[in-house]
Amino acid sequence: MSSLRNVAIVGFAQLPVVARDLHRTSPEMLYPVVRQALADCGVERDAIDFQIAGSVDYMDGRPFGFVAALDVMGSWPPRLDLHLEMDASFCAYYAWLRMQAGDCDTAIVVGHGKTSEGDPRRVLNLQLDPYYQAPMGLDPVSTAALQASAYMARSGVSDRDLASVAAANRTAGARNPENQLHTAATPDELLKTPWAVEPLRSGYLPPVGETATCMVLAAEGKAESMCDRPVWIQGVDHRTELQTIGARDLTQSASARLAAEQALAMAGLQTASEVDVVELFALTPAEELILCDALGLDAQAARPVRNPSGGPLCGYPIMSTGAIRMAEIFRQLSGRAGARAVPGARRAIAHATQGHCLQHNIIWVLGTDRRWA
Amino acid sequence: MKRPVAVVGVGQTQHSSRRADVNIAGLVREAVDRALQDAGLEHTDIDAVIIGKAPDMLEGVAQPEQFLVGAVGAHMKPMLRVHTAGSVGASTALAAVTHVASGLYERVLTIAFEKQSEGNAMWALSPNMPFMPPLVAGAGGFFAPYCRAYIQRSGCPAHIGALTAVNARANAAKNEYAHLREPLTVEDVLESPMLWDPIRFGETCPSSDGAIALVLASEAAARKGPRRPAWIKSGASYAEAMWVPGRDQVSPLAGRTCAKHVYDQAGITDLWNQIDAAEIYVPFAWFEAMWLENLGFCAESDGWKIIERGEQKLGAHLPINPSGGVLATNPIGASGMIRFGEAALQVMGRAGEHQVEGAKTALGHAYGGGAQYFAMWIVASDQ
Amino acid sequence: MANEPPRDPVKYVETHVYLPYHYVAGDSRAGYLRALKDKKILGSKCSKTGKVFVPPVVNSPESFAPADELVEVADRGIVTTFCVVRIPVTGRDLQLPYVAASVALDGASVSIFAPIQECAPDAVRMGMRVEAVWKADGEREGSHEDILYFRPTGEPDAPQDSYIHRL
Amino acid sequence: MEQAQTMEFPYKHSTGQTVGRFLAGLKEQKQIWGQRVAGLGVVVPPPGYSEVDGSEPGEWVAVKDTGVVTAVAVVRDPVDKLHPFSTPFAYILVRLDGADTAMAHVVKDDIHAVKVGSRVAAVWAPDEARVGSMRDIAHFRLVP
Repeated sequence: MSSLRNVAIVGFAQLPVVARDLHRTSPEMLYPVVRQALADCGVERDAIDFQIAGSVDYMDGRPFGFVAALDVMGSWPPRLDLHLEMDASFCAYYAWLRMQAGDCDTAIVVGHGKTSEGDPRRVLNLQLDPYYQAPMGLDPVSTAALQASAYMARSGVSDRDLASVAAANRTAGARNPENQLHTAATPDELLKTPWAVEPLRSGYLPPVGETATCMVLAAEGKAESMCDRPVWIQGVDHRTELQTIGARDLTQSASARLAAEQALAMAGLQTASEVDVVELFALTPAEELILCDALGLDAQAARPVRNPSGGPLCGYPIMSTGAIRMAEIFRQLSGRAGARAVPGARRAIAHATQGHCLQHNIIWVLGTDRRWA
Repeated sequence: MKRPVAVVGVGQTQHSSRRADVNIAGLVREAVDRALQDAGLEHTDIDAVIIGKAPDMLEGVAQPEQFLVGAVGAHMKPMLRVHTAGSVGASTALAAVTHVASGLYERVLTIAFEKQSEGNAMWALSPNMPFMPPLVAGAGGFFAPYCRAYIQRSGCPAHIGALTAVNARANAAKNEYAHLREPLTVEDVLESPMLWDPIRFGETCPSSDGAIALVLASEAAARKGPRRPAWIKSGASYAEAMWVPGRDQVSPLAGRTCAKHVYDQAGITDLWNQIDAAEIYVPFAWFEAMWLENLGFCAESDGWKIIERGEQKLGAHLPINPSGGVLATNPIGASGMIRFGEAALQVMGRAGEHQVEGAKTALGHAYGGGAQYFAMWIVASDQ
Repeated sequence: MANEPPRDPVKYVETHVYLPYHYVAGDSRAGYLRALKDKKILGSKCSKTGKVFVPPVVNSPESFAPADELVEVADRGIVTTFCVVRIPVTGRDLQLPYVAASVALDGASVSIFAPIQECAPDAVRMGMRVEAVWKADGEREGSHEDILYFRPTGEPDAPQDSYIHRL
Repeated sequence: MEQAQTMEFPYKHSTGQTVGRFLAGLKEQKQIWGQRVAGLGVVVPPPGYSEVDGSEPGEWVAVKDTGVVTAVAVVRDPVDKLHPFSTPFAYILVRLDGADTAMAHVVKDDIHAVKVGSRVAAVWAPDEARVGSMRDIAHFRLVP
């Protein structure tokens, strides 16, 4: 790997994840977040070279939902801009790439979506091909349950194992004030929750939540003045795979595995177990275990610490959940994690996914030190 | 840009009001196959795929790039999906440029499409939303007042829209891929129904099914290709807020800012003489005069005079939309990338019957939202 | 048994998309709509520039500063530009042709969209002074439709310079 | 202040040659077809290209309407106007005999007995009810 530009996360702001904000529209939720993120970096809006937003029209329940967000992002005078129909974690990738191309030094990356206005199970059915899969009424909970079923059959993982993974997230999440779910739960409690779609219980699935997020990225030379402890991007890669769930081996995530290999190589690491913390965008305990396999992690090991934030199980705002994984790592590595700080954490992985059954995965390797001289 | 980037392959579909012969994947693959063939490449040569399209309500599939992963050869590759309203085709290509310019990718496939016949564009693009004033009548109803304001403040005569539309169709007749290729006369346009006064039916873009794909490559990869590439001299996409007091919707600041950015980066100082052809996004005929001013080809209020003098025709000083442009072909999400691809074909000398003789430098342009999103690139035959 | 599927394909897969949404107005927009019931048009004032946005917004898109002070603006103003709609719109029930205008209310820094009536479409002019025609007392329900339309006031037209750059 | 509003539209998705002929096979022949694809084997249902590398598919291959379940998800609370049944049912991935990939479909009866590895068979919709859609196979049933 030739030398790249060192780029850091220097700021992040979000609203606490809630089931439904009755008082604000999606752009109105975003405005204070952009202000806060910039204020935390000690810069005015004009200090930012590039802006990028992630949202989905079908989640917004209207075409061009992202256009209204321009008005709350400080888009005057006109700004270099892009919008992706993707989670903000993927938007951050593009902003990072733009810095590699030398086209900007600073960027804001926002994610917004008023998840509570629509019905994600219906909306995400429409992600499936309209000829074979969508007409069957498949929704993301059902496809996740199919994946869990295939994984359990192959691996021997039990219902109780899934409950344990979910409980670990819930227990960690109780210490995170930004979460929608704040109550710890034990495996026994979760085992008593009703089936959502068997083999997944309601206690293994996140409630629908909403928020707005803004991340600030800055290249070396700018980052240092914007943050006391910038968290540096040491490696990143993302990969997608074919959609048809019956044509994939659902018991593993080939795209996550490849993305992890590439990102680790960029970071100069041999294995994911060399990091201290991992934040996984897993919507079910089965997905979390499949991702552990893809990363080559022992799911039973104490290190790296997995999902100290509580993970998506404690808050799943669509379009921001991936960005929040990065945010948690930023907090962990920059001394902002408070009571849930992982001792001695210097390097970590943040993951995000989109699509049914972990179709598209991005892996970030982040650290307290610059990667390139 | 950190390093040079070139267009090494261009492929587009036959555009028409209803491509019932193919499904969404088939439409996209028609463009992709042609672009790869044009570049002398196969799917396995491509490092990443960047897809763009306008609102997903047009086809009724949410984030359709996810089901299209297999169709476009993106399995196990990075893929991004761009959406910047009407400008999306152009901003998608620019996102692909970033990939190559970063030094991390050698060959990137970028695709934009729309299959509007699967649904209803008017319904999809201007739904009646709760708590919103229920008045905007589609894109035409939104933009017509700004055309009127342009006419009033520039003194633009009433037949300029018709002259623009007639020229677009005359050019489209020479473009084998265009949707509307039948010639029009000024009388035809002036006698066509008034839809959103001052916009007549004949001054309005069609609703099309279509797709386009481009292959972008690094210098080293481009030099290995079978053909002379188009070199991307500069590119940028800007956006501005909607409700800015005094915002000039007739000549938006984002458009002027974006134009200055791409001219400066490409070293263009004498626009009128250095640009040999321009493909600009004109969904309603009046916008051609408006954008000529916004892009700086002439002084404010003089855009219509270029059209009245016929200087925008093929064979004249500054051919505008030699392909026929959006007025002849409008698969919304693809239209911006078609502008970019057509600009590239001009400087590659491969635009066929609508080739501008000796074109060395060309501008591609698109806009979207409430005239808030602008995306442009300058391509040239010489590196 | 056939050795391939029928030559003649099934042409279409029909999908009836059905997506219920529960939209939130936001307190800012809700306050605006409720005030219409009292024949009041509210705007919000930018804390930095003093410019007034109608309907109210949480921040000035221009200055990026909060705009949380509510102020009342007049129910009359200037037609800054317009179009005459002569084709039906899917899902809308409006008599054709109708005039859709941008109206800059007195006291507001941006325009609102509104229909113009009690005036032939051909007689509508940029710069024309207009006033709101409200639904009768007791019939207003706190929605955009509480203003039925705008109509000419008969006052002299505003000079072009006063509106041409605030469409 | 809140307001409910439903986004509703009848889309007509053109099928193209491969999808259209596959669906015609269901409708007219009660036959399930796959296509041979390099690297994947016999793909059912066939999209008309290799999802692995974008290449063109090979010949049509008839497969059986019986197969083995590779994944199962039991839906106890069906969602109105989304799911195919209003009473509990199971989604399955079924690898049909003669196919190398699995197809997403449903089991309507004995849903708690369906396991990964179970054998199932298609139950076809009656002639007059087959319109050229995945639902021309009404559901799958367990076979001993």
